[in-house]
Amino acid sequence: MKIFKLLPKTALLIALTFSMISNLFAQSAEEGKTLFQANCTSCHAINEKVVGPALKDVHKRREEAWLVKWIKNSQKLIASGDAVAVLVYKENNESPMTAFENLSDNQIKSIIAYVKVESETAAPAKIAEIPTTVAAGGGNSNDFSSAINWLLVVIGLLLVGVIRYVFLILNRISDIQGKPAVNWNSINSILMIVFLVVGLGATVWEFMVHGKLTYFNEGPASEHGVEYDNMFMITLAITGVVFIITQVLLFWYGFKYKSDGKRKALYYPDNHKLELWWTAVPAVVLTVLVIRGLITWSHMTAKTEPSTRNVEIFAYQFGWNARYAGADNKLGKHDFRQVGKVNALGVDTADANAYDDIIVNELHLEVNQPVEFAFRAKDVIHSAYFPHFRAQMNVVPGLPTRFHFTPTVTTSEMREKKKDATFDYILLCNKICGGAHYRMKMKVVIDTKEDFQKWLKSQPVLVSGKSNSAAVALK
Amino acid sequence: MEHTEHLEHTETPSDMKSQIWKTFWILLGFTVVDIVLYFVLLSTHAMWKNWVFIILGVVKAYYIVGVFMHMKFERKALMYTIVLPMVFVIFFVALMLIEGDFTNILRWLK
Amino acid sequence: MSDHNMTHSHDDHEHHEDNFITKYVFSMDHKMIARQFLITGIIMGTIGMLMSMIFRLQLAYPDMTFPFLEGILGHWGKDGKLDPNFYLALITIHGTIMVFYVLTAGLSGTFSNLLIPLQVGARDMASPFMNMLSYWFFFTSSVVLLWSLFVDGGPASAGWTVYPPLSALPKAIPGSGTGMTLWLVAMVLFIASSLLGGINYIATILNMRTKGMKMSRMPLTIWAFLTTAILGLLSFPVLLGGSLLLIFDRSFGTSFYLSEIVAEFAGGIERTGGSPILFQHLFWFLGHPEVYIILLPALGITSEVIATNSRKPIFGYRAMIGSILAIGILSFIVWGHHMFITGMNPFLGSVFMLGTLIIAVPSAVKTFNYLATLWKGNLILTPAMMFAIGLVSLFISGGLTGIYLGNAALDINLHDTYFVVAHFHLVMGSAAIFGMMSGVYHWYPRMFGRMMNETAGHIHFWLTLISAYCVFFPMHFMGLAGVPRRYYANTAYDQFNVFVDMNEFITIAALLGGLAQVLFLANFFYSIFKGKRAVQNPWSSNTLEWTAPVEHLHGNWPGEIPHVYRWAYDYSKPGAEDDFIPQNVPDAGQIDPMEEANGLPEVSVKPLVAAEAAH
Amino acid sequence: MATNTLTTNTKFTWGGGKSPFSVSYGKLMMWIFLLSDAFTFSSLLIAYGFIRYSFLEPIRNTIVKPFDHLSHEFVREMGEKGLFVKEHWPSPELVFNHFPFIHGVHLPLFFVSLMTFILIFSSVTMVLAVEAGHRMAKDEVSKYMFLTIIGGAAFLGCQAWEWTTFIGEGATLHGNPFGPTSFAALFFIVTGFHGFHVFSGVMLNVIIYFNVLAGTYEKRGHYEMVEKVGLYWHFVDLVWVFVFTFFYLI
Repeated sequence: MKIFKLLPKTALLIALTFSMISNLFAQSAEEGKTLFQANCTSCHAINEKVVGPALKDVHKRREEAWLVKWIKNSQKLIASGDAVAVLVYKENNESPMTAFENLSDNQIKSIIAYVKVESETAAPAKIAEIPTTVAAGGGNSNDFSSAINWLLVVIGLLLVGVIRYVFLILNRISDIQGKPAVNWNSINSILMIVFLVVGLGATVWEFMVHGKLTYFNEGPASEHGVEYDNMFMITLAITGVVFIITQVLLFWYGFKYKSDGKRKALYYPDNHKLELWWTAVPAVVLTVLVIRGLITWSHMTAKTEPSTRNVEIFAYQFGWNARYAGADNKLGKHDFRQVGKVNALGVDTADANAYDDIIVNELHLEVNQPVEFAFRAKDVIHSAYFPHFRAQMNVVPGLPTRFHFTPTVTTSEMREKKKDATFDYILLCNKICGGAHYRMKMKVVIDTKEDFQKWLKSQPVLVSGKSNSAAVALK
Repeated sequence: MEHTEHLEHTETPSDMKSQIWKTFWILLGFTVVDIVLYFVLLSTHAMWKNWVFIILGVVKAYYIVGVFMHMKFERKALMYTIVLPMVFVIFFVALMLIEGDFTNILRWLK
Repeated sequence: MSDHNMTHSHDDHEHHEDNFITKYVFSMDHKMIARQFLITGIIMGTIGMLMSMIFRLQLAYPDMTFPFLEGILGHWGKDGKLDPNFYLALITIHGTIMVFYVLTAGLSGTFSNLLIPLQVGARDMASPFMNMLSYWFFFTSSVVLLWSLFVDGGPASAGWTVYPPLSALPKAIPGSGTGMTLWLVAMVLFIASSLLGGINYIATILNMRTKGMKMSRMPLTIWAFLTTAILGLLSFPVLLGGSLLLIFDRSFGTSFYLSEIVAEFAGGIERTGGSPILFQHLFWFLGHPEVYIILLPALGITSEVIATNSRKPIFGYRAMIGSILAIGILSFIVWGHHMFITGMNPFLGSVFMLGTLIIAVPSAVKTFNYLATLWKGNLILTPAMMFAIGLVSLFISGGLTGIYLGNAALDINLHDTYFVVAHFHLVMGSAAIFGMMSGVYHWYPRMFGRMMNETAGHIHFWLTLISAYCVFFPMHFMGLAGVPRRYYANTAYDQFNVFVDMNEFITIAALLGGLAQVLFLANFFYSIFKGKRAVQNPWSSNTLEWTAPVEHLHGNWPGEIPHVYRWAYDYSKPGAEDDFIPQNVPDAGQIDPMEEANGLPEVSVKPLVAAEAAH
Repeated sequence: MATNTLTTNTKFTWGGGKSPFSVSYGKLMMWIFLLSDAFTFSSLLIAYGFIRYSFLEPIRNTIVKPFDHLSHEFVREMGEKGLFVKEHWPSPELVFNHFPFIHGVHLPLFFVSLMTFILIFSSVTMVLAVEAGHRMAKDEVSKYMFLTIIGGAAFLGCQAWEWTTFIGEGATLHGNPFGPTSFAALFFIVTGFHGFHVFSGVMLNVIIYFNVLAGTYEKRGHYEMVEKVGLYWHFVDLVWVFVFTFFYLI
C-alpha cells in the first residue's frame, strides 16, 4: 500500500533527476550499470549493506580519484597508509575488497556515475520510509532501557515464579500422598502414541507440501539426472519402509510395555537366529543399493566422448566466469602467475590458442550437447553446484577438477514446465568461501543449437574485440 | 614383578645380551644393504625397487620392535593390540598414494 | 602387581586432608573430574546453542534488524544487522564447540571419567595425575577458543572443517587472521587433552578391572568408552599432524596445502606444490571416527539405560559388542565420503562408498536389538529412559539419510546442502545430545548425590524431542530443493525464497528447544544444592557404581572392591526374588571368580581375536 | 601383598583383577602412547607421500659417481643439466651429498648412513641398560644410560649440521634450489618433528639417568622406568628407519 502513496512523489523526483543529467552522463551511467551488475552486486547494493557498505551517495563521501584507486586495488591503498582507506577497511571488519585492476579508469568512472544516478533516484523512497521504520521498530536507540524490554524481563521473572510455585505444589502433593503426584509412566506412554501419530502425519504432510518445492518436482534437466532421480527414489522407498516400521515399533512398544508395577519383564537375552536374520537382510538390501550406486557413479564419472564441448569455469571471491574455446575449439593454457594485473583469469598470453577464447559472466549451453567443464579457482575452494542438472564439483585452486553432463531441457522449456516466466537455471557456490559466499552465483542459460551459436558469435573474443567487463586486453 | 615375568620367557642375561648384539649387526647389515642397493638400482624406475626398500625397512622395524622393544617376548594379545591398528595406516597410505598419483595426472598430463 | 600398588597408593591418599584447591580445582579424583568436564561442557554447550539462536534469527528474518544484536556483538551487529562475515564465524564456532567441546569432551569426557573406574571396579584411573591434566588441557583449550571470539577480525570463519586455503591464508577473509590461529592452538590443546584421557581410559579398562570383571561381563557403556578411546587415540594424532602442517602454511610460508596461489594473495610468496585436498583427507581421517567418538558413548549409555529401565537384559549382548567394534573399525576406512565431489579419483569414491554403506549393517543391528530389548519389557519411563528412547528414534531418522549421503552418486547433488545439515544434526547432533541427557538424568544421583526433578525432566524431554524434529526434519526438503548450507541469506535466489516460511518455523522451533534447555539448566543447577537426597541404588541397577556409597570417597569403596560374579544384565531373571541381581552378588554355591576355571557359559565372549587363543 | 597374582592362573587372562597383557599399567600406557604417536608420524609421512606422488618422478643421475669432485656450482650445474626442475622431485643422492670436514667431494648419502648408525647404536646401549635393570645392576644401567644420552646428543648434532648445510645451499620453508619447494619444506618438517622427538627422548633419558644415579629405582625395587623410556627411545629409532627409507632411499 505504501508503494502506491509514494509512487507519484518518486516519479516526480526521478523525472527531476533525469532532467538534470546530461546525455553523455546518462550514456556512461548505462555502461556503468552493466559493469556494476557484473562486478559489484555480489558484495554491494545501493541502499543496504551487503558484505561491503551501501554505496548510496558514495560519490559525495569520497573523491572520485580516491575511489578509482580504491576500486583498482584497495589493499595497495591501505598498505600505502592512506588514512581514509585504513578507516574504511577497519569499519568493514577488515574484509578485503576484491581488486579490479582489469577495469580501466573510465570504466570505473562510469560505475561511479551509475551509483550517482541510483543514489539520487533511490533517495525519496528512503526518506519516506524512515517514519514507518521508526513506528515499527519501537525505538532503536537506548534499547536496554526501553519499556518493552523491561516488560519482557518482568514477565520472564513472573513465569519463573509461577513454574517454581507449580513444582512446589506438586512436590507437596506427592509428599502427602506418598506417591508421585503425576503418573508420568502412563502420561509418557500415551504421549508416545500421540507423538507417533502426529509425527507420521506431519511427515506425510511435509512430503505433500514441501515435497512439491524440491527439484524432483520438475524432474532433472540433464541426461544422467534421470538415473540420479531413479537411484534417489529407490533409496527413498527402501529407507521409507524401514523408517515407518522401526518408528512405529519403537513408540508402540514404549506404549504397550510400560510398567504397571505388577508385571515382570521377559528374560530374553538373545536369539541367534533372529540376530542372524536382521544382520543378513540389511546386508543384502545394502548390497543391492551399493551395486546400483556404483553403476550410477561410474556412469557419471565415465570418460567423455570426443564430441564434447569444453568450457572452463573460473571461480574467485565472489563470482564466476566461464571461458569458451572460440573458433579453434582449443582453450588457451593458463598460468596463475599472470592472474591479477589486466588478466583476471590468468590466461597464458604466450599461448596463441587463447586469443580467440571468449570470457563471459553468464553460462550458455547448448541443449543435448555434452559439455565437459574444467574448473579453476583463483583464491580459495569454491564449489560449482548446478542443482537442476544434478551436478556439482569443487573448484580447487591448483587442482584442475573436471565434470561433465548433457543438458536436456532448455531454459524456455523449463519455464513452461514450471509455469514460471522468470525462472533461470543457476550455478551457485556451495563451499564456504567468505562473506559474500551466499551471493556468488552465475546465471545458466540452456539454448537451442541456433540460439546458442548466435549468442556465442555475439560475444567478443579475447584479443581483437571490444572488451566487455571481464574481457582482457592481452597485448 | 614384570621383570620376573619377562625372565620366564627369556634366557639368561648373557643370552639376552648376545641376542641384542646379534640384532645390532642385523640392523647394521640391512642399512648397508640399503645403501648399496640404492646405488645399484639407481637408474631403475620400476615399482618393485620401492618395494625392495620398503620390505627392508619393515624387516628392520620388525627387529627393533621385536627385540629392542621386547615385543617378541610379550603376550600375543599385546602384540596384536599394537600391531593390528597399523592396518589403518597402510590403508591410508595406499589410498593417499593413489590419490597423489591422480593429482599428478590431473596436473601434469591434462 | 602394579594395580595393587595403585590401590595401595590410593589408600595412602585417603589419609591426606584435601583442601579446597585439591578437592575442587586440581582434583585427581575421577568423579570430580567428571563433574568438571560435565559443567564445562554444559557451559560451552549453552554458548554454542546461543550462537545457533543468533544465526537462526538471521536465517528466518533476513530483512529485519534486531537492535539487541549490536548490544551483544558490537560492530559485528551494527544497526542490528548481523555481519555476513560474522555469520560464518558463528557457524564455525558453533560447530567446533558442539562437536569437540560438548559432544566429545562434555559427553565422552564426563561419562568415561565417571563410569570407567566405578563400573569396572577400580579405585581411580590408572593415572589420576594425567587425568587431571586432561581436564586442564581441555579447560585451557576452551578458554583459548572463547578468547578467539574477541580478537580483531573475529574468530575462525572457515567452517568447523577449516579447509585451506581459507584457513591457510591469513588474509583470505577476516576470520582467517588471529582467530584462525587461536582456533588451531585450541585444537592442539584439545588433542593433547583427548590423548591424555584416552590413554588413561584404555589402560584402566584393560588393566584395572576388579576380580571377576571379565571383558565379557563389562557393561556396554564400558565397551563403548573403550572403543571410543581407541578411536580417539588413533585418529586425533592425524589431525595433530594436519594442524601442524596448517600452522606452518599459515605462519612460515610453506605450501603443503596451497597450490597456484598468486603471491599478492599469499603475503608476497608464490605458493605452489601442495594440495588443499590433502588437508581434507587428514582432517576427515579424524573427522569421521570423530562422528563415532561422539555417537558410541551415547549408544553405550542408551544400552545401559534401556536395559535397566526395561527391567530386561539387553538383547544380543554379544551382537552389541560386535557392532560397536565393527562400527569402530569401519569408521577408519570411510572418511572419503565427505569428499566425493572434491574431484578425487572416482575409484576411491567407489571404495569409500562401499565401506560407508556397510556401516549401516551394524547400525541396523543395534537398532533392532534396542527394539527387541523393549519388547515385552516392564518399561519404567524415567526421564533418562525417555531420552534413550528419543535417541533411538533420532538415530533411525538421521541414520537412514546417511544411506543417501554415503552413496557417491547421490551425494553429488546433496553435498553441502541442507539435507546434510538435517542428516548430521539428527544423527550425531540431536541423538548424541539425547544420549548425554539420558546419561545426566540417569547418573545424576551418582554424580551429585541428589535427584533431579522428574516433572521438569519430562517436560524438558518432550519439548526437546518435538523441537529437534521440527527444526531438523523440514531441512531435508530445503536440501532437496538445492538450498546450500552456510548461506547467510537466501534472498538472492527466488527459487530458495519459497522456504522463507519454513525457515521462520524452524527458528521458532529452535527457540522453543532453547527454552527447554533453560528448564534443564535450572533443574540441573538447582538440584545440585536443593534436590532430593539420592538413595544408594535409585534405579535398581545391576552395575557396580551403585554399590559404592552415595557420598563420594576418594577410592570409591570404603572397604575392599566388590568382586564380580555375573554380567551386568541379570534383570528379571526367572527364579530370582528381585527383578535385578547386581553384578557383585554370587549365586548360591558360586565360587570366587579368581578360583574359577572358566567364565559363565552364557556370556563366554572372546573379546579380542587372539587373546584367549594365545593361552 | 598379592605379589604372586601375575604368576598364578595365567589361563584366566581377561578375567579382571590383573592385566590381560601381563604388563603394568604404566608400560601399557607407554605402548598406547607410542601407537598414537606412530599415527602422528604416519600422518606426516602420508602428507609427504601424497605431495611426492603429485610430482613427477625424480630424474636420476648416473653420470655423477660417488667420490667425484664437487664444484661450488654443483647445484646450478645439475639444474642446468635439467636434473633439478620444478615439476620433478629431486633425486636425494644429489641433495644430501656432503660430509663434515670433507669439502668438494660427492659423498651421496654417506652422512645420513652415519646418522642411522649412531641412532641404532644408541638403541643398543638403551636396550643393554634395560637388560641391566632386570638384573638390578645399577652401575651397568647408569653406564649404558650415559652412552645412550651421548648417542642421542650426537644424532642431534649431526642433524643440526645437516640442516645448516642444507639451509646454506639456499633451502628454506618456501624455497628450494633443488626443484619443488615442497621438498625442502617436507624435509624440514619431517626430520624436524623426528628431531624434536629425539630431543625430548634425550631430556627424558637425562632425568632417568640422574634418578638412576640417585638410586631411586634401586629403592623402588625395579627399573621399570628405564624400560618405559627405553620403549620411547626405540620408537624414535623405529621412526627414523621409515624416515630414512622414504626420504633418502625412495
